[in-house]
Amino acid sequence: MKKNDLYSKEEKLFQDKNKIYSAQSVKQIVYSTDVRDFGQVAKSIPCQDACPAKTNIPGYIRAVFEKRHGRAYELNRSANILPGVLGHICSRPCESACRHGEPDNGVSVGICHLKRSCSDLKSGSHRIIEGLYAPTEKKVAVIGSGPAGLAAAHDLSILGHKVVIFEGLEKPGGMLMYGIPEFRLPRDLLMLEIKNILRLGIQLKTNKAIGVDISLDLLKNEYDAVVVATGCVSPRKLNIAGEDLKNIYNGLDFMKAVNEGQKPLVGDKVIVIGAGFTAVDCARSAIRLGASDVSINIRKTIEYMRIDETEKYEAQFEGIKTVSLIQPSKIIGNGNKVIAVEFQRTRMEKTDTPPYRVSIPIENSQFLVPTDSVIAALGQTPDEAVVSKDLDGLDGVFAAGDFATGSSDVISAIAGGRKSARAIDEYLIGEKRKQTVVRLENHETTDRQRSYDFIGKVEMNTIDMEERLSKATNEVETGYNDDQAHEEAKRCYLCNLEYEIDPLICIYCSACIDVAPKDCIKMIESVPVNSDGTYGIYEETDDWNNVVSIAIDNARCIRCGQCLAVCPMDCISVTKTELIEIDT
Amino acid sequence: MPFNDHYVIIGNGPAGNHAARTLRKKDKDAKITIISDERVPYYYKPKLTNFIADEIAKEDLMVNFLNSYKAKDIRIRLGQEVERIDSESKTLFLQHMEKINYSKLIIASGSRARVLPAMSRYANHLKFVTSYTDVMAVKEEIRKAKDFFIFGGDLVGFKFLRLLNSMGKTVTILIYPNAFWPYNLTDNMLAQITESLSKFKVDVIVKDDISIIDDKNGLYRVKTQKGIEKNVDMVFSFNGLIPNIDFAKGSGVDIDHGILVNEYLKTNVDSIYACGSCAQIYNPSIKSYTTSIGWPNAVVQGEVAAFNLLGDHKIIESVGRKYFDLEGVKIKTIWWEDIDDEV
Amino acid sequence: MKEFNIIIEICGSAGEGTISAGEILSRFMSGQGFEIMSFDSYPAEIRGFGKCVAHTRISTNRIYSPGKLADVLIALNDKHSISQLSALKENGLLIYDSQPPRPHKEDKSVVGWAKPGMISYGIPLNMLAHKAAGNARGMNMVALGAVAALLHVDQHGFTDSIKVRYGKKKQIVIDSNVNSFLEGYNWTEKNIKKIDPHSFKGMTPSKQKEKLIINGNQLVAQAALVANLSFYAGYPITPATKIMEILSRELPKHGGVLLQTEDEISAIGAVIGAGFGGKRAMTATSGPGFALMTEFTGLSVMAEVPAVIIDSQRAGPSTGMPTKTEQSDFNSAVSGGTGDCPRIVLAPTDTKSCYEATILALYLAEKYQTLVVVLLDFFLSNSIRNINIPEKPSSKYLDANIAPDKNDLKDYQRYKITKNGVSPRAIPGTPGGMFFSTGLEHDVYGRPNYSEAGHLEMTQKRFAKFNTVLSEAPAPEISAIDRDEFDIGIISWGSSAGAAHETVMSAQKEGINASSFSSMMVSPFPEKALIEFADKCKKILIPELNFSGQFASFATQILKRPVERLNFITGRPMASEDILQKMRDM
Amino acid sequence: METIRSAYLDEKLEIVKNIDFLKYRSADLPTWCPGCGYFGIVDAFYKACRELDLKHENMVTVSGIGCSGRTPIFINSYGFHTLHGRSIPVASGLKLAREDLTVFAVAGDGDALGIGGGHLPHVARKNINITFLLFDNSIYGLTKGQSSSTTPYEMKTNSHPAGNPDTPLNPIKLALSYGASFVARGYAGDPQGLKQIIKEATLHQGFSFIQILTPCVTFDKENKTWKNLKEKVYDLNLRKEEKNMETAMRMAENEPYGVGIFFQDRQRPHYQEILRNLNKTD
Repeated sequence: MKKNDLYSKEEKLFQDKNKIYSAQSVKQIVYSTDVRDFGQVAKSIPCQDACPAKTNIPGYIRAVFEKRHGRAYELNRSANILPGVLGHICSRPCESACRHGEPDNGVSVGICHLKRSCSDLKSGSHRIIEGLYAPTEKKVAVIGSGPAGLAAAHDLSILGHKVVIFEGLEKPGGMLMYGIPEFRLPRDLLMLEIKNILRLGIQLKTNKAIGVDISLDLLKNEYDAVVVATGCVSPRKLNIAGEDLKNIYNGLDFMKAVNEGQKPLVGDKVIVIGAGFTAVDCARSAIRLGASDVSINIRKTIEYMRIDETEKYEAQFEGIKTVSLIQPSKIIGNGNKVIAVEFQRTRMEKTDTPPYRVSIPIENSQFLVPTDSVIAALGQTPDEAVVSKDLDGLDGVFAAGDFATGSSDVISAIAGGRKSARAIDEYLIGEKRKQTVVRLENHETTDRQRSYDFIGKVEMNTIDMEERLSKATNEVETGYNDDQAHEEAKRCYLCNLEYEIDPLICIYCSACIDVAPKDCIKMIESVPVNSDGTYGIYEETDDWNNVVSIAIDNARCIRCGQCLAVCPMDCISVTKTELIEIDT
Repeated sequence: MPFNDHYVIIGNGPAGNHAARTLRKKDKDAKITIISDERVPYYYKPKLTNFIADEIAKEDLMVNFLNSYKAKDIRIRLGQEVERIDSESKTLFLQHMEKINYSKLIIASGSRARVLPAMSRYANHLKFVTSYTDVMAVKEEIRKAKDFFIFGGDLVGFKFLRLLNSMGKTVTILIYPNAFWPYNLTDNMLAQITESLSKFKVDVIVKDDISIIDDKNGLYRVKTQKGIEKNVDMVFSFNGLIPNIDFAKGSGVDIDHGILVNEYLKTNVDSIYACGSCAQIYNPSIKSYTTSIGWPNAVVQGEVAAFNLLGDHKIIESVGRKYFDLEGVKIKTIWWEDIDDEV
Repeated sequence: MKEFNIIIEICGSAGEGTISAGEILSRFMSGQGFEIMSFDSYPAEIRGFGKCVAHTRISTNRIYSPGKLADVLIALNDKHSISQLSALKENGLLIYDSQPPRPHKEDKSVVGWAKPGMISYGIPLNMLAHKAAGNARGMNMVALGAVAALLHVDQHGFTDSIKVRYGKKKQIVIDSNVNSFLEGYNWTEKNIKKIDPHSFKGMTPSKQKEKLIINGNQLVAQAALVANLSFYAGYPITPATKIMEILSRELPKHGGVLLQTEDEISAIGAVIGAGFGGKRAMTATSGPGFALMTEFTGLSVMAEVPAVIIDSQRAGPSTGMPTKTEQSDFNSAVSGGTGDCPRIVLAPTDTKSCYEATILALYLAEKYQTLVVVLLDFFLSNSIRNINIPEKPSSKYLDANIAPDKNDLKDYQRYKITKNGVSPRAIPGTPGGMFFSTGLEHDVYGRPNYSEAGHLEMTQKRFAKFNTVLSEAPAPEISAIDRDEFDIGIISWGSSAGAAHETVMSAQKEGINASSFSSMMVSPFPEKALIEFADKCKKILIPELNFSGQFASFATQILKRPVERLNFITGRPMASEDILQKMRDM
Repeated sequence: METIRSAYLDEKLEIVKNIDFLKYRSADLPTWCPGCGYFGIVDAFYKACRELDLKHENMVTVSGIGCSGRTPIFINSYGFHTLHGRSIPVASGLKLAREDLTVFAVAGDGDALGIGGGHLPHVARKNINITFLLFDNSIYGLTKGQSSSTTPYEMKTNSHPAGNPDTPLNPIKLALSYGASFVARGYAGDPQGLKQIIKEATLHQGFSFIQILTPCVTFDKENKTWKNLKEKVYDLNLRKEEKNMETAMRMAENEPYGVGIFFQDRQRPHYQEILRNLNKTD
């Protein structure tokens, strides 16, 4: 732009102003596709950005705060169809991203606990909202009723397609039903949310294993499209001598057995191998099966365990030990029964390719650890016996969830299911029917009080050791009550409110900086725009003749609204920004 | 202005100080800074119990070093906590929101009292004897108090127990087999210890665990799972030490229980070294990562870290004692092996 | 009872409540029965980025000077406190904000500069203030709370004195201040493990009879009121403004009139007008204002109209450093202006004598029908002391005008030649007392007259007043008067005198046999007494807060012998440590 | 589908940069209280300078004592921080000696109408060609809140706790009756409008007087607060032909919060011209 143009533009901005020029950068509700808006949403709402399903977290937490739990539940459900379930067992990438957890900001908001509380606390008369499309007369087969399958099935039938789910096992839910222990996820809740999906007219056929009870080609012919969402079911093997002795389980089978109500024989001393949720679930289940000395053994350091702090603490509390930097090299048996594991020490090394840090075994560092049983929870890979996971979808067969991406977590699987549902719909209809945009709305109040920032995290209520052991299925966490949820909801920074100072009205009086609670308002020279539309680090300055603007850093702002209150020029605007999906 | 190296040392104990000294010896014009979260200069931790007993004065506790910081032109920052490390930009973020740039970093932050998970919820009722500040906080109280309860019982723990006994206090101790972690006491060891303690006026509890501690206006009611109940004035915890390294998390430095370093005390990040009881050192001879405690070890490691930081390739060797005498039970621990407990 | 002496400094940027925090601290400590002296230095910028220090000395014994190095430094603002660290003792306590809202660049935080030996306690001042009141304004109170907890000070007494301080404000203001204090107190008690010896525990000095917590300005105003001041005119100027502010509240209650004028010329003019009307009148100002008044001062002397000017000195010349203390108006006060212009100059030596000086000034001005200048300085004006409630002046001081009697009025000569130079003065309204007064040289009736003899006679008359004035002044203060020989004699004036007297005592401890001399009346000066004193001293030292040694030069003329000079223009009050150091070197 | 944002942050910064007024600022951050109205005034001042394209080396800002006295420190040009109330004499002398310079005199209400009140009539009647900015917050700020010459009657201040006994001066009326050839009122909260006025004033040949309504956020909590000013201040919207003495006087009397140019006499020669005419030797 030429200098003069800009100059005249500046003039224009003030000509079209009525006596007091409004700083509101948005005059009414608008839907933006500008990369900078997406950028800002991504950067200044880190929780939502971290969520694979892009759940509108500030939105539903606000609803919980207003005690509109039903509304909160629906906001969740619009992004993931199993809010209650995820409220119990989500891996919570959002919480590690939460800005309340940043240095000096205290601890992350209990996002997942709040998710749970909106399903716990919603009124009995709560009704589910579905925006149903007209029937399309298209038929889709979904193979697998795990999170990915369910998500795909749900969205497809919303979009008007006829959906049938084929489940190989006796009950639906996949990993949720067979992988996760009941003391973390009550089954009635799981079934309730599954039924909420099936009621859309989705047909569920259980005990129909693909390739065993029914062939893929048959489905290809009968249906306009087929979704393969069989997840990851073939366990990784230890690939060491003695692996096939007795009392050596793989994590998945072990959990399956436990969840089917069997009591696999573990003995007194149990060695669990693996660093993920499954490993911890196995270990904690083993404790409940009467084992007294349970250890989780990992190749890398504790840092690299793929579980969150709560799980770590609960495991610790239940007396489970973690041994790091070792890997099994051999399993020693007496006859056909395992009596010890030979471990080998490892050390960390760097690689140039991801994951950059790996553990490599140290020669001649073997040593023996006696044990009564071994559980190998090394994760699983897709079972490609029937169909290979690299599908292009051209012949109407699509891969979804873990089956496509490899073993991940539940929320990713659900997001994956949704994604493929969109793809399938486009394939069937021949056009995009939905589009993600940023909804911008003027927001008068700031919705927060400064005092909220000093509320400590509301701890989840749990049951004590005796109760845990008395009945293996007793749920450990018992959820928030109404007031606890309300209190915890207060802590959310509502990062979806975007604060902006209009430098064209600002008189640089720095009243806002004076009241700023944190390093959130700065005198800046320039602001770089990254390719993804986010604003880079503001270039600050203390030289009066370089201060181009006083700017609010939305990635530091805690929405206390004090700047708003003191600004003499009313040049600070608050805009509510939400990612939403609309029809194209 | 000519660029000078800035060597920063986190920790003001034996390791840190000897590292700093060595660096200064080798490099006359580098900028050297020691950062310590303690508010007092370099002192002898091992003598803290004697200090409580008033066997020695505050002056005797101090390693006479104060002026030598100035003499050696070593900048010392006391009472300042490192919050995190950004190894990319070589920046330290201090708790009071100051940023410090370093060219080379030595972590010698030592260790702090370990609190067992089962007791973590009562942490604010527990007293410790791990730092000068702790001691100053309890010294007077101990003098006044009569009844004591001790959980665990590591080296310092038993030393403290004997002290209390000599002061004529009544003491109850609940011994955790893993208190002397990472070593796990066997049953007959426990028996021996109980035996040797019998010569003192002390109730010994074994094979039991804490159930509850509650605070009734300064008086504590301690209850064990087997139902033993005591009303005491002070509750102490002696369950060994754990490396003091929370600030290093997420810095890109490999951390397990302690900070992982190779036999040259170098971490996986160039320009960052670690030594003393906060480090988990690779020992080629036993092909394992091990942690060492004890003053002499710290001193040697501090010096070695400094030498290697300046480009040398010294391999660390322990100067640990052949064994520790735990109430007559001899425990061989030149090196700690199989760190098998959760930090 | 144990001897106890602690100096607490609060350092912030102006507007952070640094000063009021210091005020509350001293108010409370005085209530506890301690001797206190507190002194603030603040910048001309009311807010913004100016440095600002509240310095409070608390002791169980008499305090002569504010003292130099602090035991405790409360850093409300890192930038300024870094430079203030040099005023903290080597083993002093540093209390700093451990969780400021904005990050520091390297070496920009005060704790980073704390020397080993200093003990630094980090308190999240800003955060706690926000917690207590939703904004950072309460930081000062949080800090006080922290100190109270650290030094084991009774928190309830403290909160009471906070309530007193903000008593007139809205309840919310009081609450947020009290809450901030408690936040700081509780947080510190809970989180800080104390390792320093400083403690007020068991430090309960014998409760003296009720004390007055007051600074020089307030005392001047109070004195003026008890001395029947009935007219005040003034113009705002640091550091004298406070006097006007107090009188504007109090004077009307005493039936007096306060006039805020458009400038200092008009102020002194109005004062002389009121004086002409027979009323006691005064004005207060500082260097630049005093310069504007110069022409009128001549009129006061020439026309023999009573006038009192309080000049609270600040660093000059010109606008200079309005918030820094200095003793550099000596020359212009004693001999400024035009012509042979004798005027009385009083220089109070401590807070309490500001009271006496003011009463004396109004009395002398009226009795001797001339100009009296009272030299305060920024330090005397603003430093707060707790003193015994001063007693009312005897009636002699309240009405001193020599009115003409019947004989005089037969043929009234307003400027009649008398032995002491004072002629009976008729107040307008006195029948038969009509006269004409002028700034021109005049005869006994006041009629203009330029004759050689006349000018000489009248000039002598005006100077004659000096001969008797001296007898009205309080005797010079001389320490260790009993002995009759000294190695070093310190001659001091004004606010430096306190430090001088303190030095004499500490000097004795070091085996230096010294004494000190100071006189409240500096013009005319008690020359005889000075010479007597000087004769007892081997060496003479004259410390003062100006560059050129204005008083030293003045004294040398009297003593006719060389003297050692000690001059500071740091903007800080005189410190006995510095004088003592100089004495060691002598 | 497009957003109705006036502009995105980065665009706005570009615009501000390109207005290119920052060069008229000095490097020092102003030390006024956060929220002070003076920020609005200097903002307008900088932008006016920019639009007039004044040469830094050819402009001088002369100030007296008080918060306003610090103004020259924050302007990238010559500046003179003189004595209390004396900015006008110094500025006058400067302008008469150096006609080529653009001379601004700034002063607060106490500065200009109190201690310096004696100078205003004469600079006005002489019509010396300087631009005079009166920062009128109706209080003494630097000495901490005493009554000034424009403090409202009965308002409580530190020097008049019982209420101000003096009737405030009306700066506009004064300037008019003193015979100033350019009289205007601006508002710190409307930098755009103020900028226009300052431009006009600077271009005006003769003594131009601008009273600027501005709050003292620290010592005035009841009179000229941002809140009050925001409510009360409005634009006079005077048409050219209305700019005669009668209307001006009437408005000066009745519209204390109207902003705009009250009066301007373009015909009247300024002091130097007068001198030149009188001393013409033909």
